[in-house]
Amino acid sequence: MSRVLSFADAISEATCQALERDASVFVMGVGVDDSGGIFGTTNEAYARFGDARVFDTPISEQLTTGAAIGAALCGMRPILVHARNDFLLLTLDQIANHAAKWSYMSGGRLKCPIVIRGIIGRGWGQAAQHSQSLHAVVAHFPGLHVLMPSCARDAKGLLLAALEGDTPTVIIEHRWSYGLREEVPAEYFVEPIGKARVARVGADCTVVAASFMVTEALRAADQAAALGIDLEVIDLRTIRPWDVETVCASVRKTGRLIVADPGWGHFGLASEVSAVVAEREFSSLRAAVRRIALPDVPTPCAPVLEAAYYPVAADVLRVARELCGAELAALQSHFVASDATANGHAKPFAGAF
Amino acid sequence: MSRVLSFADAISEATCQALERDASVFVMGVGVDDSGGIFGTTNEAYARFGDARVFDTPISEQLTTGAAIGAALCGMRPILVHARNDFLLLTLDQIANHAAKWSYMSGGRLKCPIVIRGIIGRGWGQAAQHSQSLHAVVAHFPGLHVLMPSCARDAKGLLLAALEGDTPTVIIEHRWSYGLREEVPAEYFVEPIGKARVARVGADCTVVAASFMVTEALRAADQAAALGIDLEVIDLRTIRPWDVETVCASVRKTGRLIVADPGWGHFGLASEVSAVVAEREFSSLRAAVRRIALPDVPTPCAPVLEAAYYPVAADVLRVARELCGAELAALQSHFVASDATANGHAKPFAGAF
Amino acid sequence: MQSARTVSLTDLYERALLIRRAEEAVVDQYAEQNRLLVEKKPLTHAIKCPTHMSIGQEAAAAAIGFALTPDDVIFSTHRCHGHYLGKGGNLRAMMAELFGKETGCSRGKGGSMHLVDGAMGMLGSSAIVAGSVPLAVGAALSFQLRGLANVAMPCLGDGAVEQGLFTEALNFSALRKLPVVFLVENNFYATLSHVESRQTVPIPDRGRLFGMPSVCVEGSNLMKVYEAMQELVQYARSGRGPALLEVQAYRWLSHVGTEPDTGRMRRTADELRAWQAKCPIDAAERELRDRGAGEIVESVKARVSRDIAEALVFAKESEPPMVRAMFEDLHAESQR
Amino acid sequence: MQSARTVSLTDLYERALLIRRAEEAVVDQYAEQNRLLVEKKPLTHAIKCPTHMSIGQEAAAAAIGFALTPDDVIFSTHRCHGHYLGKGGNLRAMMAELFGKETGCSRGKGGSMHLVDGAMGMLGSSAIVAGSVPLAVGAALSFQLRGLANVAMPCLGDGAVEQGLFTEALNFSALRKLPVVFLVENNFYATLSHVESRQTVPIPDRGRLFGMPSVCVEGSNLMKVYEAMQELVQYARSGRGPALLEVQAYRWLSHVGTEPDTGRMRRTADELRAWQAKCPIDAAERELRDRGAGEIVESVKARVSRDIAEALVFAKESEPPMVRAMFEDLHAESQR
Ligand SMILES: Cc1ncc(C[n+]2csc(CCOP(=O)(O)OP(=O)(O)O)c2C)c(N)n1
Ligand SMILES: Cc1ncc(C[n+]2csc(CCOP(=O)(O)OP(=O)(O)O)c2C)c(N)n1
Ligand SMILES: [Mg+2]
Ligand SMILES: [Mg+2]
Repeated sequence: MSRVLSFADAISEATCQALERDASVFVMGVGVDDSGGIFGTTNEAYARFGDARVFDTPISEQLTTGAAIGAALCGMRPILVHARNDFLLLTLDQIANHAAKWSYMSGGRLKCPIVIRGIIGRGWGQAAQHSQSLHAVVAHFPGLHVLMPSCARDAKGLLLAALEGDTPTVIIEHRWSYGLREEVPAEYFVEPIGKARVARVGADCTVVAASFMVTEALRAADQAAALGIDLEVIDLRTIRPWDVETVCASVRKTGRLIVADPGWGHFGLASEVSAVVAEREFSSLRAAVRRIALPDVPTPCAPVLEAAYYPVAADVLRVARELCGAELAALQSHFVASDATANGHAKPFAGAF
Repeated sequence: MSRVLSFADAISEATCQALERDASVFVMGVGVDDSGGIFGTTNEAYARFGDARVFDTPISEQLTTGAAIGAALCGMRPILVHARNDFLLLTLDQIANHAAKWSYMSGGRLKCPIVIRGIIGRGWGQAAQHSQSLHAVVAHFPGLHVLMPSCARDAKGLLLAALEGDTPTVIIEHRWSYGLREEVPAEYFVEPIGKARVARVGADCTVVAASFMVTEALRAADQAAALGIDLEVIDLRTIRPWDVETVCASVRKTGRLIVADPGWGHFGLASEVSAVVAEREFSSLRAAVRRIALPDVPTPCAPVLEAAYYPVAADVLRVARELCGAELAALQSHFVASDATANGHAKPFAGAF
Repeated sequence: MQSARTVSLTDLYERALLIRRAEEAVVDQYAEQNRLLVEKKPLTHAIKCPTHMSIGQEAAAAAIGFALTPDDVIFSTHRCHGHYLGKGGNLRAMMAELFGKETGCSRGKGGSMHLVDGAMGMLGSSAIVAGSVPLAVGAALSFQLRGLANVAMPCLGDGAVEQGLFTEALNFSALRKLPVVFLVENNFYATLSHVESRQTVPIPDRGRLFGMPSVCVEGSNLMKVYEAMQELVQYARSGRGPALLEVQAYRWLSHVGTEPDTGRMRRTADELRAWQAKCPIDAAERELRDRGAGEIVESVKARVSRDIAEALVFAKESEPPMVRAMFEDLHAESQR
Repeated sequence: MQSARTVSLTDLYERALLIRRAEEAVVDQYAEQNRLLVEKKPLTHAIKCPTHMSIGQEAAAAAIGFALTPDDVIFSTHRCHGHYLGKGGNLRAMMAELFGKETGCSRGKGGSMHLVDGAMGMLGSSAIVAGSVPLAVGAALSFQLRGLANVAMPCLGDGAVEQGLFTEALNFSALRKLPVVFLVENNFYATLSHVESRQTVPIPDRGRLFGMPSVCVEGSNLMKVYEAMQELVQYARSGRGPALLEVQAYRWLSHVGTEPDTGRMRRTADELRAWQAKCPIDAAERELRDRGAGEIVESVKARVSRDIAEALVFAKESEPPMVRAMFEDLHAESQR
């Protein structure tokens, strides 16, 4: 059975199903028992399983990360939640020097099946410290899985897959995906880790995107189609390991590649995908790979700056047009900079946060 | 005046000259007052300036990083030293969420001229937590400068440049560079930040390298020359911002590019350089850019594994040969895996580090 | 700035009232914005950033500007309006910052959570819990290294105490006898989580462990908070080392935003009422009137209202930054 | 494994002696290697990893295996030989690990600083100071969540106390009454830096602040250390919450490597001599002999020497890993 569910509700449902099936799963983090429930993803679990299985923690992220690791080494499967992925930077020593390496350093004798969820904030002037997309930083480290679901179905299926696996996993969710709704199977299911999803089949140009940039890319593809450009949109879903085969197969077909990354460009996902594809598919590429990423500055607060900061569908379309050489003059005016209302939020932000 | 100095001595000399010239400079970190003096880089400073200017700290890296930032905001120019750059992961919140963003978030009203030195360990089974090269992680963040000197002259000139500038700077030094010796000006001087150095002029293929991989690349270039392949070796020196112009100019000349990175490949320096060059010089490139980086696993301890782990000159040469299509069969045997003795150490490691 | 010795209740009252009224203006502005949104009217000149109000907690903030000199420095948190104004930060520049204007104290780059006034020794705020605590320690270190008799004050909430970084800061400051006064504002909650569910130790005991004078006062009497702070600041300034001040006061509104959150989790109406009855500003006003200073109260109120009204006009009339400003200020080239 | 109640001095002596002799074998091996290096002879079967010796500090490590059950877990640091052997870790697998062999306890991947023996509840070591402390807290959390009566023990040095993470661990364990016994081995130095130049607070006071029983013993009497540990372990096991044990003992050799470092910085020959006079192993041997158990002492010595000799042979004769093993074990597929 399958019903329409929001991204947030899909995470909530997956969490409850995991807690139900597997006594070793538990949820912890700052505010997971809060009536806000981490934007509606943990409150049902808290209501149903109580604070024996879903509990608030002190604001000691380094400790709670290490505690999740230690519990996992003893057979538990913790879900550690951060309301912003920016807080991962406090815990990177535990994630990268410990969780990522514990299995390897023990010669495979120990395993550390932790799942860490961190949310990308965006909009309403959250500014530099609450709106980063830090997937590239985490994905640099062998020993981790890094997931970025872009739709409700994957939000559920990937969380459940992470909880089944034995590899420490960081899931980075985009706050603006939370309101996206689609059919999601009601029953327990897993999506494969390491497998990209062809979100839209196309012939002219491949757009590899992750997280909320998939939403922007699909919107761009709609507009491009109306103008005779047929974009293939690939949702990476897993950032480490990322699905080189699916991407390369697409590029062999289209000969063109755009990578749309919700994070910074330098040392980021767009560079990584571009470099690997250019190395593997040098002869298939008809033009240089193009990267779309954040401007190389922290997130500014002022509304005018924030609006200009984020790449949107129009940027994907502009680059696609340049790549495909089509004549699409005066197109930009069809688009306005995305705002919260346009992007999956049930209602406009009317206040802080 | 200029004398032959080791890389370590060049750092030591720069530190002393900075302390002498500028009352706002001070040095702190775990063990900087130790008779080992962070592999000989801080003991002269400690001996000359005492613990008013050069002082040991508790093992509280997060605090000392933040304290360096706070002192810098009040007009000081701290040098914070970590004996291993792996410890930076403990402090990334302070580096990336604070130092990197403080100027921007204050609309340019405040500045934060800190210098953080971290050393890459290698060899003698230091294993996974003491031998990473974490430049890519730090370099992801706008607001920072990230430097990786590969030779004694730059070790001095770049440290002094970092101390003159107003941007928070992370300098990542390679332990195996410490014994490298060359002519270094005795007087105070600065090397430009953001400017690569053409370490060897060549026509057939560009090798962009950083840190100790420059040493390997130069060694490879010697061997290649003997075989009629003319490698141009570019020492990036600055990782953020890196010198796109110099690299692209070289690629326009040679049409081929190898990037040799002392860190991991995924989301790393090699991918970054490859992506940007492939985007900018698509039509100049005669073949796909090739990346040389660490295998995608943590550093193993056992000698046989450690020896196999690190890419060396032979790897650069092999890739150059593949790229240039030359006939160089049976060449590999000229090379043995680099070991400590071969790589700039005055004497072989005879014991624990 | 008033010398520390001669501060009067009127001074403290005026500073606290300024903070209260400034935040009330933000509350009103948000109400207005929400009305426009409901009516689907455009939002010109809106505050579009997360605002963490300190209404109810003004006592500590008001004391800061009198216990410290302009050369002393403070660092703050997400909840920084009070500390900024308390330290003497420019009101207009703050309002302009909230409205995202070029004239904002951070040129619109930082917003409500990142107020800065370098001239007044307000060296910035971090939205990472405890993130700015070590910065204050570093400022104190710089004073010590330079032989300056200044004091650095990290302003932090009860939640920040749980970050190990806070203890690292206590140890390092105690070890080096740094001139730091840790100001911990305990409003009993981190978001909706009560301090008792997060900590087992009275906060001053943390400071005492490291041998520093550590005092707890209730934030319901402006003068008492000032006196406690003043004493600890003098202690730190004299070179005897760090000190810790816990000020207990209740946040009347929700963690973030401008509405109350009474009724959520453990936050009862009774709890709010009990603290509102202890409002430090009302108490000061009563005391001043009892002393026969009713006229002064009125003139203070009028001045504060006028200043805030002017600041709002200034903020609204100021220009937003040009888009190209997005690429400026990363490397402090525009240092002033 | 001996039940806690019936542990004898002989047991403790044997375990301590095993640790001592094992590390002395490492010292000898290094001496031999250095000799070969000087003679420019090839190093086959060499220890090529940084070794942090605990000679002089064996008392706490020896107690671990008797105060804890095999189902209890420990986590350790860069200086983990003693903890590994103390907990009952496999000697041959440890020696093979030091020699970088496939038969090593970590298949040669970890080396001296990353010893693991899952079966004996030694769940690994971190070379990041304080890095494994939260892991032990998490293990205790897992016991609590599952209703198991086990105890987790993080072994840490005095230096780790300075990491804020340690205080986060104290607070969280106290808050949740977790079955953790923090074992802080204070050898007065972090590398060459004396504890007095890094901390201002007696270590047990850190635990006491959080309401946990916190005891300091000198590591010169095996039985006393065992008894103190045993009592705190029982406390934690009974569900009353965490406890802290400081064991003071001197590291005879240098921070890393196998030579003494006497004469460097504050480390005087007098200091070393004073502690050597309090050697816990010598004391135990004397006491056993005084009790007329001289023969037992001899048989223990013989057994330990034989075990170590065999382990060395095993380690040297074992095969190194195949190069392709480099790519294995990243994701624990080879879970045993
Ligand atoms: C490291 C970190 N963790 C979590 C958060 C989310 N957060 C923002 S404010 C806050 C509560 C802080 O409580 P407290 O320190 O008492 O300050 P108050 O809000 O009460 O003024 C939390 C958990 C954060 N900003 N930073
Ligand atoms: C986070 C971190 N900082 C610094 C180091 C370098 N280091 C290794 S061991 C050590 C001293 C540790 O002292 P202590 O905790 O007392 O343990 P001991 O060596 O005395 O057993 C230091 C500073 C490290 N490994 N990790
Ligand atoms: Mg609070
Ligand atoms: Mg020690």
